[in-house]
Amino acid sequence: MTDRTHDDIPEAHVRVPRYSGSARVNHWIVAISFILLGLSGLALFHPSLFGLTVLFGGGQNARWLHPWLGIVLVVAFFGLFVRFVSQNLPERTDITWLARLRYALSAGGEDYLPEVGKYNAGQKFVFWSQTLLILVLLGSGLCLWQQGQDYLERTLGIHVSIETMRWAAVIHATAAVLTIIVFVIHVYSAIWVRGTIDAMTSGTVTGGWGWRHHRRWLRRKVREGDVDVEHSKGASGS
Amino acid sequence: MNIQVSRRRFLQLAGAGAAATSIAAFGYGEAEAEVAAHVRNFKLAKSTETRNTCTYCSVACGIIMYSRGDLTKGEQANIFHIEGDAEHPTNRGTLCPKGAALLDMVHSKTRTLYPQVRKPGSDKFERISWDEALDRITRLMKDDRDKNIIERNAAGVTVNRWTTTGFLAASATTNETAWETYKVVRSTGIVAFDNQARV
Amino acid sequence: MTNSWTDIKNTDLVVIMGGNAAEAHPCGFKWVTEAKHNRGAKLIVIDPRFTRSASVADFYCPIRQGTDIAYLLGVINYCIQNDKVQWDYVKSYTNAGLLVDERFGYSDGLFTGYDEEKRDYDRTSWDYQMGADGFALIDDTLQNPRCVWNLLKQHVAVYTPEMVERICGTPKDKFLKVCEMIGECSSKTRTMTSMYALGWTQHSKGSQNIRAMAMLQLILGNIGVRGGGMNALRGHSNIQGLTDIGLMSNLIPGYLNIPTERETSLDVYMSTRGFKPLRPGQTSYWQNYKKFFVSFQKAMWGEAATAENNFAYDWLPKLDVPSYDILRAFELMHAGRMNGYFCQGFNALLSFPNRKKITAALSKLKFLVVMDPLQTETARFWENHGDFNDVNSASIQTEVFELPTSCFAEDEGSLTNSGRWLQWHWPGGTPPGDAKSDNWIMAQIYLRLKALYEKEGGPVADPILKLDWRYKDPGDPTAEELAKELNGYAVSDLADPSDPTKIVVARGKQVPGFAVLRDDGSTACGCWIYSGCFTEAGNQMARRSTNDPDDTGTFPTWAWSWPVNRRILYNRASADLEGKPWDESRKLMWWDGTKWTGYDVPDIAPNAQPGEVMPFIMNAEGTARLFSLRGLREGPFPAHYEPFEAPIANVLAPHIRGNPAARVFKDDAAQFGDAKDFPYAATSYRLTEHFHFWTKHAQINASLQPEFFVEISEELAKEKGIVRGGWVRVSSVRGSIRAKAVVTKRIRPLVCDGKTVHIVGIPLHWGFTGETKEGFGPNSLTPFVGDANIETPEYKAFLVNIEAISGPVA
Amino acid sequence: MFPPLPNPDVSAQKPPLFGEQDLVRRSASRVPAPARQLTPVAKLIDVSKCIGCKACQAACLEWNDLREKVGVNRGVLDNPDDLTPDSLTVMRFTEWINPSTDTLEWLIRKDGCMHCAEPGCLEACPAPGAIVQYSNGIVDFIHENCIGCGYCIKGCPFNIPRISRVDNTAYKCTLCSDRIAVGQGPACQKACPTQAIVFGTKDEMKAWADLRIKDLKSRGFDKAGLYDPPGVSGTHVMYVLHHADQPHIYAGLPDNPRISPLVRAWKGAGKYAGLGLIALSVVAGVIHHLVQGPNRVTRHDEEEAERLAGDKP
Repeated sequence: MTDRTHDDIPEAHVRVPRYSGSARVNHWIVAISFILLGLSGLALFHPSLFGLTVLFGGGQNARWLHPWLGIVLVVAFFGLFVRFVSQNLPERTDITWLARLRYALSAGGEDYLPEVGKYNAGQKFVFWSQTLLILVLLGSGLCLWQQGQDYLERTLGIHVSIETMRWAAVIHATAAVLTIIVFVIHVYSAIWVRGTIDAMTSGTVTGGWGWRHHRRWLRRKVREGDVDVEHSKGASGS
Repeated sequence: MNIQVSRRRFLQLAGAGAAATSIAAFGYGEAEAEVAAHVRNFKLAKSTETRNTCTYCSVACGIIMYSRGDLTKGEQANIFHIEGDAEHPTNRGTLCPKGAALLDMVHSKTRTLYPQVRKPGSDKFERISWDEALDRITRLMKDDRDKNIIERNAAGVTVNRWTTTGFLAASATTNETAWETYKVVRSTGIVAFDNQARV
Repeated sequence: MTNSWTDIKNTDLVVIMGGNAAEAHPCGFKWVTEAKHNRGAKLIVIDPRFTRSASVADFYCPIRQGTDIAYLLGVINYCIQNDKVQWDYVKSYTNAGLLVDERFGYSDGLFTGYDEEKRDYDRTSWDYQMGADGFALIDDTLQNPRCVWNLLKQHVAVYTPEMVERICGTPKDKFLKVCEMIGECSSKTRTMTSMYALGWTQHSKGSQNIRAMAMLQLILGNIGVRGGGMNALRGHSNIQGLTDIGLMSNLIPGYLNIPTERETSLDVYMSTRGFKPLRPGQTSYWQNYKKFFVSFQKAMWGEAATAENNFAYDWLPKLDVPSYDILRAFELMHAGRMNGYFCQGFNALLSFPNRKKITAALSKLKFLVVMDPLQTETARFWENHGDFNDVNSASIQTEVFELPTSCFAEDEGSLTNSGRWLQWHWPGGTPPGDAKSDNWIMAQIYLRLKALYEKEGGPVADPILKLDWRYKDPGDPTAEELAKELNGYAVSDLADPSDPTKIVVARGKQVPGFAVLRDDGSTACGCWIYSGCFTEAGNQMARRSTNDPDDTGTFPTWAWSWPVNRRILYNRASADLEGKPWDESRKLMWWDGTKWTGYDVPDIAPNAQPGEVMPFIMNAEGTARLFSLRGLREGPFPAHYEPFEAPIANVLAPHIRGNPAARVFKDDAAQFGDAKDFPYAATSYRLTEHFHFWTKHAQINASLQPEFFVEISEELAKEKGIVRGGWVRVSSVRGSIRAKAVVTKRIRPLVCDGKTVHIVGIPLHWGFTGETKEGFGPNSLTPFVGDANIETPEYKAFLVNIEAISGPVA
Repeated sequence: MFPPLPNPDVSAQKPPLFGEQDLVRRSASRVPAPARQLTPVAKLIDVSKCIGCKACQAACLEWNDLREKVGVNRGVLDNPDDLTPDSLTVMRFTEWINPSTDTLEWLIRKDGCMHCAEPGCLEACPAPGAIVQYSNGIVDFIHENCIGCGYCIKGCPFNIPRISRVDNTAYKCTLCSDRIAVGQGPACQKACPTQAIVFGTKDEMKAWADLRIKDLKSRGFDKAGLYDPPGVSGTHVMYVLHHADQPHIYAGLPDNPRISPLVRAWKGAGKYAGLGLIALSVVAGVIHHLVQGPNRVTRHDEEEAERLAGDKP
């Protein structure tokens, strides 16, 4: 924790590509559909939030749109899943990372954490929990959605009983709450860890960001030559 | 009947109360965007009532037909609801599943609308006018009657029997139609005369 | 109905047998539930199927269809053996004591006088022993072995509970339970009512089914009393009216008869009518026959019917056969001896037995005219509908007219209900398209026919040309004009017979009732029993007063009831010989010392002395008949005969097939099936969701019961590999149909004469027009044979085979 | 006979006898306590008098201007075989062999909305004002406010509401609120030929039921009784059952209906807990940020990165 400067953003001469254009598009499709799902879902979840249906042009539309957004999200998320799953496989270091979660949650605590690859254990948690929760939301959502029920009956021969629907409703709501919490964690992390959002906007991060948060990943990128170095500024600053 | 219920009292209870209260007084407060709770308008209001008898079985339930338009005033009338007549001693306003759906009989998609004829060997009906239909029918009747009526039997007794044309009378026509039909059919000498009583 | 719907609430025991009131007459059945609720009345249902009536019954008793007579004679036997007889009633009000002709007898299932060749009886021995005074002999003590009571006792002795079980398949304990419940109603203070319908009439011995119950009701003293009676639940809204007005080959309005060709003159015709009393002091109301007949002729032909031409007696057709009923008509048609046919709102193709024969018969017509508010199958019998109507249109040369008529909602007039109430109704809607009223159509046909005869002349033109047709608009007589004719009016001033200076009814005025009708041509009356319906006081049928003194259910000022606004027939029998009500709590008519009084119009002269004039004034004896003389063709007592198609032979007389007196046409006899090929006992019926072939045109009803099915027991389903909701083919000698299978616990196999009998139930509401799915009806299967007396086809008992099939072909 | 109500007065369009001002419950929203209490009404269905004629079904379709499609026969007399958005009531037929007498009893029950005093549908409904309860006990759907989510189906302990695929709103029996609002009884009740359905105040109905139960007991139905289930605080559609000890034999009438604990959990504490947790996670983030400040990259980090990149050949 030496020479931390809080006020000025360090000049970065190295930029590391983190997400390709298509990955970013994919992510934002997921993100937007997720938000819309959240808004429309919450509108139906609690009366005090019913006003959110205005955003969709009324309750009927919100009700109608929600499951279709869900389908969009599921498809899009599947794209993300395929892209990122190999980077999200658990590793031994994740255990150490998690064991030192305390440090992970404090600014600059990385110094006490093992070097991580593209994703740290926290991000992997987000990845896997969202994967799981989306699957749960999909399954329970189908049971709650008239067209979904038809689909289950027609293609799989599954008749959704009302008791099943009731369970589905509880499960869907619970999973939704959890997925929103994970979403909050995800978004907050992106905000808290400054420089992260660049990854999903410009597609690159600074070398320093890579060094601090995903050093092993950075090393690999450097090894692979997949970094942009601004030579005019000089390579060494100290 | 051990229970004595004043139905009038019921009527009062079901609806009345603080008469001054109005929907407006409560306003719509927190729910301005939503439609206020309401019951459907009573659809029989300002309709024309006509007493009739159910056309089906011979319990002969009293019915009230509600229409837009009044025949007694020379208007076209379209019946839009039929309900039991509570004053009728037998049915007391009740109706069976047939009677309760009488409206769908009146407005059945398969009602006959125009005189039609199917020519010999044809596979379809053709629309004709009433005059064409009636003239043709009476022509056929007279030709058959003139040819086949038995005026006297072998013993010379006047029998006036027309056996080659038959008439099957209805079961839901009025007594008056029945009587008119009886007169016409009997006057021709038709003997194969029957009605639904047997079936 | 001898009583009315609303009177059923006064009963203690309802027996539904030969009918299914809850399904076919739900709103009338209400009064059964009222009797149960208010009086603790019990309901017994006796039926091959556990019907919706049975679902609310106190006791359900199974029976094999077509064995009702054995069952009922069994109950009568029980009552006689166990002294469950209302003795005062039986002795005073029935012919129990009258002595029967010595020659009369019954053996081997036949009464005396049978002629196998003619399938008919010489009925001369079916008579009373007559005394020198011209009256029938009587033994009031019922000791004489030839008295009706003892002959009856002897006749029913064979119908023991064991025999009933053997014939009917009814377990003995259940039968005895029913006997016990019915037997209780022999008490003067308990009544039973019988509610029946086509479950009794649609048999080759339908009339005798009803007679058997009527006899039981007499033995229990239940005729003429509140909460009692024989209550025929008529099927159609005005079938009672059409019967009353006599729209049948052999009837004249008011149950008078069309002459036969043997009745060569009015005098000959009258010689066999106008019965003299068979017992001293009796009314024998048919003595007035001529008044009614002449008044009818005057209503028909007005001024053209004169004393000189015997009131146009010759203008009536004379019959060469007992009747030209529908079966005979279609037999003639099938034989090519009928050229034209009119169906005024009647779906013959689905209503008459042996549909193949009906189709073939209609195809031989030169012209067919169908007047109907709905598109009937009959009007389209020539139209190919695949399996549902497999005909070759091109080969059918019939010219078919379909004339659109208005329906009930669009016309005015009266309908006569089961309880004989004539109720007026008013039009409330404009008819669709070019639909016209039946009145208009009949008038148009008449006027055009008349014009043709006027123009061209032709044989026997007078009856047509001189028909009394003095309506304001001859092209469209109004209901009121016609109703006034039915009621009758004075052709000339009617003088008081006891004081010729006094005019009772002035010329042209409506008569107050049939009591003033004359046989001299001074009165005209379309239907004497309807006389009083539209008097100078106005249209009595349009009355709407709900006044019901003492809550008896009489409603004397609601509409109008024939005869003379009488609500319960034979009501004088509600009181004992002295005129005191049998049951004070249920009194109806009583003698107040000078006259008959009570809640109803007395069924007897108001001043007829009690103890002298007996209640059954239409009978020459003044009493009801346990022994019906020559009234019915197959015998003065009912006897058990199997249906023409039965799963077992007649146990009592194995050599007799069906009813020995029923008419069978030759070709049809060859089309009877046997149990070895068609082992299952089928029956047909209505369902509560539908009315005949009409409501399949009503969308709501179509959705409530959309598709044709047959009902079988779980046992038969198992035996034949039939699954619930699966397809079956049901066949008889005469045809085959396919249907969905309703497999139910409500039908159980019965054991009859040691043989297991499976029952197949076939409802009747489907065809190939309307909103329901296309389907078949029982008439594709049923035999072409009718009741011996009135030719009602045997729809309720026939034989079929059934098998599972994979589903509709193509 | 329970005295029939007089024929309707059609002379004028009169304002309904009750409305918004009489609400005691309103879905996903609150209502002020009404100024007056209407007399609670009830429909009593006497199963022992029911002949299964389906007049109620026909009258319901006709009055409500609904039409059911023409279906097929499935080997039973029930048709349609279930409630639909158009068929707000159906007869359910059960052929039941009474084990104690070994005789067949054909149990026929008219199914439809029970108008629970504690309506599960209303509890579950997320759309404000889509389901309302008047102080006379009628639970009604206000279609303009319905969003068609189907939560009412999950909330209902009797499996009654159905969603229309035409207008995507939920349908169920309204108890003919439009008729009751002019002093008439429901259409099914008026039609019922045997008065197996009667209608009046809830007190009258209970008294009438007592008479019916007495009659049934006199006929040997010892367990005859009234079905007015306390699990939903009673209903405004009640049954007289000949075997009140086993409601389930009547085509699965719930023995002890109540709003499912799942629905309670979901629509009750659950929704607060859920929102709470979400809020908590947000708050946690804010606090974390306040305490920890942003996690920034340092110049040192950048230099290290540059160094690393520079090391690259």
